[in-house]
Amino acid sequence: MAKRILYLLRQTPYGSSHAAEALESALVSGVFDQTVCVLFKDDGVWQLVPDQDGALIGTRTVGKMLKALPEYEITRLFACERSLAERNLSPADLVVAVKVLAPAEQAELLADQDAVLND
Amino acid sequence: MAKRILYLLRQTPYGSSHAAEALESALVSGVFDQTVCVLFKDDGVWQLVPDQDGALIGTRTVGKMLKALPEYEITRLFACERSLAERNLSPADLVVAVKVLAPAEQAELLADQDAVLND
Amino acid sequence: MKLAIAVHGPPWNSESSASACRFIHAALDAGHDIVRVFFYHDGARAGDALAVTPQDEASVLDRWVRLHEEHGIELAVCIAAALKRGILNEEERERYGKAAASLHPAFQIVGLGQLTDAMIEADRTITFAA
Amino acid sequence: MKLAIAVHGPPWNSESSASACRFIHAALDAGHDIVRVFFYHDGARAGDALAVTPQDEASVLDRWVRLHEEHGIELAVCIAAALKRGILNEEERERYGKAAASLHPAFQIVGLGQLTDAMIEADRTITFAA
Amino acid sequence: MSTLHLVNRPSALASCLETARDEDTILLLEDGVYAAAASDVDRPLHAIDVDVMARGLSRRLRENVTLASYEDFVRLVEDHQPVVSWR
Amino acid sequence: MSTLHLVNRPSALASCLETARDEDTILLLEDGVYAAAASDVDRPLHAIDVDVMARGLSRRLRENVTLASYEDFVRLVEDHQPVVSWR
Repeated sequence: MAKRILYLLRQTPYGSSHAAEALESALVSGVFDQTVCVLFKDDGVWQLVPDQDGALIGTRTVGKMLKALPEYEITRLFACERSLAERNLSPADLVVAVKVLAPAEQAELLADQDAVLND
Repeated sequence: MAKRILYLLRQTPYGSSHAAEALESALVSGVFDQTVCVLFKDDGVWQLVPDQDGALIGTRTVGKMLKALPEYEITRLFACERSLAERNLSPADLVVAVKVLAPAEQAELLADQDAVLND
Repeated sequence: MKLAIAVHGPPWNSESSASACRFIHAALDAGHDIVRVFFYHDGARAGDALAVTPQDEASVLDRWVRLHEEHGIELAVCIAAALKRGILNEEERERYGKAAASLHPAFQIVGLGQLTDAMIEADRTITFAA
Repeated sequence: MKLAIAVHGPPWNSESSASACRFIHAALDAGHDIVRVFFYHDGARAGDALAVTPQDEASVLDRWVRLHEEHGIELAVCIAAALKRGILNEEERERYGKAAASLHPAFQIVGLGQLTDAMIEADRTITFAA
Repeated sequence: MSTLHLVNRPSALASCLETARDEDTILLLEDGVYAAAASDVDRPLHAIDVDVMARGLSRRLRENVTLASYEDFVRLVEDHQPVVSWR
Repeated sequence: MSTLHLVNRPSALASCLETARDEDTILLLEDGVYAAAASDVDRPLHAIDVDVMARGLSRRLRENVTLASYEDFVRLVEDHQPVVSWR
């Protein structure tokens, strides 16, 4: 029976390698046919900004990695309403489609999981 | 002619090794007879709390290291008024005597330095 | 309970390794089983045999090694995180033509799937963040 | 101007090494001199010869080595910060009875006084924080 | 079962509080215990004893904070699912 | 000479702003550039160009932000003393 695993991504994409490494773990969990979803919250929503280009600073482009999620059957992507608003990010203008959740809805989403991993 | 060097300490004492390692650098600068002063600001003021005991978590006691500063002729110790107040820390109840500075005074202190190092 | 443990912080510059050790001892005392300890991100550095612990500090490496030797706890370091951070076993040393290997024998280098696998098998997954 | 550079962040998990390299290139182009690059805290890991850079990422180690070889830039790693993080030259390897040395030859292990010394000699000190 | 939230930095507490249901439990560990001495939070908080004592915070804890040993930590893990880490 | 403040994380900007005199200069680099797209600060800020572009923030900068190359960074160091890093 597939486990419900949520990746809680709260780190900026380029300040450290945590964001990219957590995404790799999410992709692997997808390959293992688990019920995987991702919640972008706080600085993690910066990962969703379009037009990223990691090559300019010698690293991978995290935005591109996000586009691989659907190929690994990871289609349940969520973003924190408050975090997006604070950063003037509009849900319509992100690299991948996300369902915007208010914090209370996020609490219920977390409670449904068997395991939660963070970056 | 001795250089004016200020150590700007803003990190908690036990979350990482940065606080202890920056203090070691300050002590060495004192040995080199430079005009050294230290400004504790933001989470760095937690280094000034009495009754610390690093052994309980397998590390050095940063509070004790601070007591060594005067022995290395580092006696100009400052702390940020706002940072202390935010954390309910009273200047009278700290491991070492510090001169409390408002942010504007801190700006002048910084401007007087030849070099500023941080933890 | 079967517990999966993830360690994300490096041994000298965060407390996640030390906290994870304390938790594991308490969990074993309470009769629980550890499926695997998975070291990811900077946590991979926990397996560094070359680190020298200052005398006035407790060696986290020793604690991990004792947990492995006395309780058979599996200490799994993620290969992607390890290579980037200079944590190599003999096999990877050869593959990348490096001068030396740095992994302590109590640890093993594994693929990322071992984390997911541990989460599948365990009743709880606890992450000691960086 | 004579510049003293301090690098506090590790090469793979923060940008301080990459930023410091960019700054040094621009400073050399503008005719300035680098007194010394001092690697402290996790910055000490910049001297790790064992780190394997993923193909889709630029190797910061190569950039440091080129700066040293082409411009004679002194790459000084603080001994206290290095030992704790598994960065050893042959001498320290022997002293602590470790199986291997990990320091890249373009780097040298020095005492903390070399940072103060660099600050004394330089007109400016710039820290690339963790 | 309710969720167990682990917080290991004071700066992570706000985001955790925003996402913790009333029936969830919050445990402060490592640097997270500084939040037990600084922020005025109107819900109960647990804080790891050795982390509090090592930092000299024993006499500085807010009333809504109760000390927890690692044995307590294990029991909390038994009674909650999932365990979420905030940093 | 006025002080040059380097900020490499958005969370460090507030403390830097509190301590920067009007004549000082603030340069955002690495993750610090996120503050150039999020916070509304009423003083001029400089932000390193490659860090802004790598993060896809070129069209999101506040009006009071000017892009700086590493050559500009070196010139700022020539004209300021000391250089203070905030993280």
